[in-house]
Amino acid sequence: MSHETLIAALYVFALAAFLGYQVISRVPPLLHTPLMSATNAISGISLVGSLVTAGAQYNTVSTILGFVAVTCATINVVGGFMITDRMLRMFKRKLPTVKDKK
Amino acid sequence: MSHETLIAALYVFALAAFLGYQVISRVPPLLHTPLMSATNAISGISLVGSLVTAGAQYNTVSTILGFVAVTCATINVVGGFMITDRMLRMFKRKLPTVKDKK
Amino acid sequence: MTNYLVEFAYLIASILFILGLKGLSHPESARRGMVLAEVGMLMAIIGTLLHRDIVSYEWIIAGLLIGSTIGAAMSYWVPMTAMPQRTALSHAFGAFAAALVGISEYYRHGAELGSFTMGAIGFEVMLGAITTTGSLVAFAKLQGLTRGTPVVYKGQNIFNMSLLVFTIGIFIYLLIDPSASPVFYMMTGLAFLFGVLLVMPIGAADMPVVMSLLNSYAGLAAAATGFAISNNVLIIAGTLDGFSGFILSVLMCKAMNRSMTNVLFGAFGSDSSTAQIESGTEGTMREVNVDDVAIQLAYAKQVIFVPGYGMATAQAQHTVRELANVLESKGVTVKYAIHPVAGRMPGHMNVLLAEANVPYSSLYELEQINHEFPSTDVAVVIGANDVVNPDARDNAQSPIAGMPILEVDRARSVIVLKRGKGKGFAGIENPLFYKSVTGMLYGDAKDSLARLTQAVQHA
Amino acid sequence: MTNYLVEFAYLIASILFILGLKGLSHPESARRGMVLAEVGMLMAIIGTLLHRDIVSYEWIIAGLLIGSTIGAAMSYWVPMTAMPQRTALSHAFGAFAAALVGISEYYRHGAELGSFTMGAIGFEVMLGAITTTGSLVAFAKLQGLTRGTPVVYKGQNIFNMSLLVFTIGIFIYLLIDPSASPVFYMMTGLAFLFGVLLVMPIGAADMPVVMSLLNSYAGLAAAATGFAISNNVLIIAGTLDGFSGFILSVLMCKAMNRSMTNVLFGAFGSDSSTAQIESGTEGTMREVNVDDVAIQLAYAKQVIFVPGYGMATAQAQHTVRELANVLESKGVTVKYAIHPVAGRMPGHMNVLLAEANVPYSSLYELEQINHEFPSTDVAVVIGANDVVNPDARDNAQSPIAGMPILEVDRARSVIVLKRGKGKGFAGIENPLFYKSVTGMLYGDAKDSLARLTQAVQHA
Ligand SMILES: NC(=O)c1ccc[n+]([C@@H]2O[C@H](COP(=O)([O-])OP(=O)(O)OC[C@H]3O[C@@H](n4cnc5c(N)ncnc54)[C@H](OP(=O)(O)O)[C@@H]3O)[C@@H](O)[C@H]2O)c1
Ligand SMILES: NC(=O)c1ccc[n+]([C@@H]2O[C@H](COP(=O)([O-])OP(=O)(O)OC[C@H]3O[C@@H](n4cnc5c(N)ncnc54)[C@H](OP(=O)(O)O)[C@@H]3O)[C@@H](O)[C@H]2O)c1
Repeated sequence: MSHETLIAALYVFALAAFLGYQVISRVPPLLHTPLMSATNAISGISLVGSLVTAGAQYNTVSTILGFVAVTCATINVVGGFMITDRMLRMFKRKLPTVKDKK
Repeated sequence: MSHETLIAALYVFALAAFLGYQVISRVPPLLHTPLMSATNAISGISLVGSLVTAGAQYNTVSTILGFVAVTCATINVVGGFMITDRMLRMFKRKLPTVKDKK
Repeated sequence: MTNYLVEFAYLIASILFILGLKGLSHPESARRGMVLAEVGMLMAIIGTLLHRDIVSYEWIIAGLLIGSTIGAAMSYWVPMTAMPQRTALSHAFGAFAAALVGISEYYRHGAELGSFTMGAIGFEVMLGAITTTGSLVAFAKLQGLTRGTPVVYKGQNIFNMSLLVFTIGIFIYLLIDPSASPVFYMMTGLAFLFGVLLVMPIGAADMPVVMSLLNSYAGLAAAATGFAISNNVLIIAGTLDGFSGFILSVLMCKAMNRSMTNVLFGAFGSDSSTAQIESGTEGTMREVNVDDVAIQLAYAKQVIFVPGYGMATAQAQHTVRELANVLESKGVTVKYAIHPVAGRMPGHMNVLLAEANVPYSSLYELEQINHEFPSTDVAVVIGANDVVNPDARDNAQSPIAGMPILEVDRARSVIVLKRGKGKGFAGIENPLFYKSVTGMLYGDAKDSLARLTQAVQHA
Repeated sequence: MTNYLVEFAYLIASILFILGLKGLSHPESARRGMVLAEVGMLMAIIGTLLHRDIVSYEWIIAGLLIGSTIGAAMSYWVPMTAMPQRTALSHAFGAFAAALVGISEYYRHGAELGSFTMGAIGFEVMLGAITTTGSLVAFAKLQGLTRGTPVVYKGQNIFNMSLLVFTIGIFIYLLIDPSASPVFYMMTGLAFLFGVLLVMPIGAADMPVVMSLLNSYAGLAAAATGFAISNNVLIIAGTLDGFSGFILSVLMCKAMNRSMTNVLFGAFGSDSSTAQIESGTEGTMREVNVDDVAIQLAYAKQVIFVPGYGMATAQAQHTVRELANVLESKGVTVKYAIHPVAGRMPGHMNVLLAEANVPYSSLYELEQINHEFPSTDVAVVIGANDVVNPDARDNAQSPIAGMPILEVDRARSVIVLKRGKGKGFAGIENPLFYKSVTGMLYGDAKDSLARLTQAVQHA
């Protein structure tokens, strides 16, 4: 890792940290459970690292570790997004089905 | 500018844009005038570019341009921060001097 | 060219993740936000598949298929009440992936690593390993596979501390001599062990805080991976995650009025912490029966439901909704008061009630509803305990003193639905149950509510 | 090593800028925030001075000294009411600096520039040049050095457009052949010219929007410099600025219910835009005298002051405060209603009243105060006009239809302080003045207020 890339990575980290703070602190308590599963899904981004390890045929050990990592990270991503969506679908402002009886 | 530096600069730009949006949209109308002069002061950051131009003795033209640029940018920075502070000092929640009569 | 394309895909993916999380600031925009985040993930994956190092795709495809199947199955069949466990398990998978990538990076480059990259890989592997086993223990406790109570022994904190210091020492050694591979594997092993030791002494009830922290670690592990392989999308997504988890755990601690240290090292809920001063818990509890309560409810102007952990264990959310429907059809105004730490997960009650089709405009947060109790005819406490404990407000000696509560005791009448004399998560007595305004309706929350619904219909 | 130190200083500076702007989210934390931003700027400057290219310091020191003196003098002596002009002038300086740095970079590297760097420098120089002359014109208009009215002629927009297209064409040519230096200087000259042409057709009253946009350009010019010399702190600070200016101008347009295009190309306030439909402006205006108003005020329960541009031109903020003091000492509740675009700059009224020691807890925004007018005895309009024009609400044909207003006409009594029959910035009649509830108190706002204060004291 070169000098410049390191510095740039630190900038990206610092800015992302601020942004994370700003964005997350605006999520209302109502949506904290979906938030947990959504960030859980996003943390499956380590899939990106796993894919290269699994497909690059550096050596057998790497390939096996990579394969397991891809499987695990995919569980995380797919499961996380699906359950988040399942939860969010349940949040409704008003129900059209419930008649306003008197 | 190398490939990596460019990419990194784009990331920094994108993140800063988001952050700018988030941060600025939380400034109340009460403070919009100080906000204008504060960002005005911060935009004097081009001073950083000017300093190198003025002091590097690349050639006479650069030095002169650099000198003028340093002067202009400094006016911007110093003036901007001073006036912002002058304004902000005026904003008071409650005045101790005003007696609560009645 | 491909390289530019890939980098561009990563940049867009990062932006989409941010937009996705921004969407969660409102329930109206939340689903759209998640679609953006999903597209972002897809772009990151597709971009990566174009990476020039990748030469064979069979293992990748196999992994993707198996993972998707398991992930989809898990999210499809898990009941809403088991969300805490599912999240813990999912953390374990994500963190394990990060740890494995780190190990394989070390395996490949070993001695050639510079100290900076070694540092990044070290962080990645350690955070990944701790999170993996920590989350598994959390899962086991929440699922009831092991005892939920804290496992404590004398000198535990000192032992853990020494182990931590030792591990950090090893890590520093590695930074100086990255080629010492046995040391690396020892460090990895210790980190896996440390995850177990860290979570064992924490009670099941404190798991939500722990899980949020583990979420945070999983995110930071991903960010460290990003530093190790110079990939910005990993850094951004990981950092966003890291902060999200951290903020949630801080919010939870605040809502419980406890410090993070106390949660992590206090072994709250273990037998040693029961010495305490209670007030107003002499006297008798007044038991009421279903028919009396039904009459009260049917003729009330406004009823506020206060759900707690008991509603989750009884899976009573649908029955609550039915009772509310019947009451509303009789012209009663029904509101729901949601305490920020009711249940066992931030937002727990909100999801359950949303599942039962309660519109979120009827859910009120603590600050919005507390002033309404004095003008409320009946407050119905459904399996909540600590979050309505007036001692938190009145008794400075109480272990939960200072925790904000839902002030149901200010209502004209309070009905508490619980099975018996069971204590809440904090393990303390609740003087609310002894107040004259309070009536106790014993039984499983779901049963009681079903019987109430019946009775109100005929009242 | 120095290099790392410098980069580190830049990183910290960037963080401090962000924290500084975050501080502005509340008046309590605003000053602390600005101190952080100042420290950030200092770190960035000191860090830069360590740059290995810098060999002689005399020109730098001279520039810093001269600049500081002028800057300090400007900010010390300029009255609060001249803030818009000062800001315009300051933009011109900052943008000129960016343009000069760009020109010098081109002068040095010329032909060796790659197209990406050429692009960054081009943006920098163009944005810098446009902002410089644009801001100078804005300054001249606001300071009254030239006529404030829009300078328009037939075919103006088409001419400007063609010029813009031509300039962009040149720019693209430069990207392909960066060595064509005459073309570069021509582009620079055209950009300086374009700044003038862009702002000339815009009326003085629309200057705030233009200035915010120019602020935005100045920021983007700095960001482009950052791309050109690969410096992240420039990119971050510039981008923050760019967004801030953009957001403010959008907010202003929203509060005036006009589109950005209309502001920039509509030549609002020129003679051609006076054709309009007015309603309720027949009938007579009722003139009132100081003593009557004084009695009304002295015996009121609640009085709301509605300041506008006239208060700024009359420099009447201190007198307003004195009147309020006297009223408060008589037990009258005094509030101030601040419209988002009252005056000629976002937050204009807030700064002026703050200068007069009005605590900000007495200043109310539109949404907070509008429902209070019906229960208010007297609303005193001090040199405001458009922001209280009921046509915006009632008459869909009005040029300002749909702009949110302060609904003073709902108060029990309205007193309007103005000098005569002068129109507001929008140049339209105001039916408020003809309503039976309204009394007109003619004269310079400061005079009238001083006389009112006297009279109330003796009432
Ligand atoms: N939400 C979070 O994020 C979070 C995080 C960390 C900690 N916590 C802690 O968790 C606690 C949550 O408070 P809470 O008031 O929701 O719950 P609680 O204080 O844990 O009380 C739950 C009550 O429900 C009753 N119950 C259990 N099963 C039931 C059933 N099937 N039917 C009816 N009643 C049943 C229990 O009494 P019986 O046994 O007599 O029935 C118990 O008193 C707080 O102390 C909070 O600090 C929450
Ligand atoms: N604030 C911003 O950011 C911003 C930005 C862009 C545009 N604008 C526009 O500016 C306008 C602001 O509205 P406004 O109601 O504040 O002001 P206005 O509509 O411009 O009206 C000002 C009034 O003050 C009176 N006046 C002038 N000098 C006076 C003095 N010395 N003593 C007493 N009265 C005096 C004038 O009448 P006489 O001549 O009869 O005295 C005039 O009617 C809006 O139309 C808004 O859209 C504001």
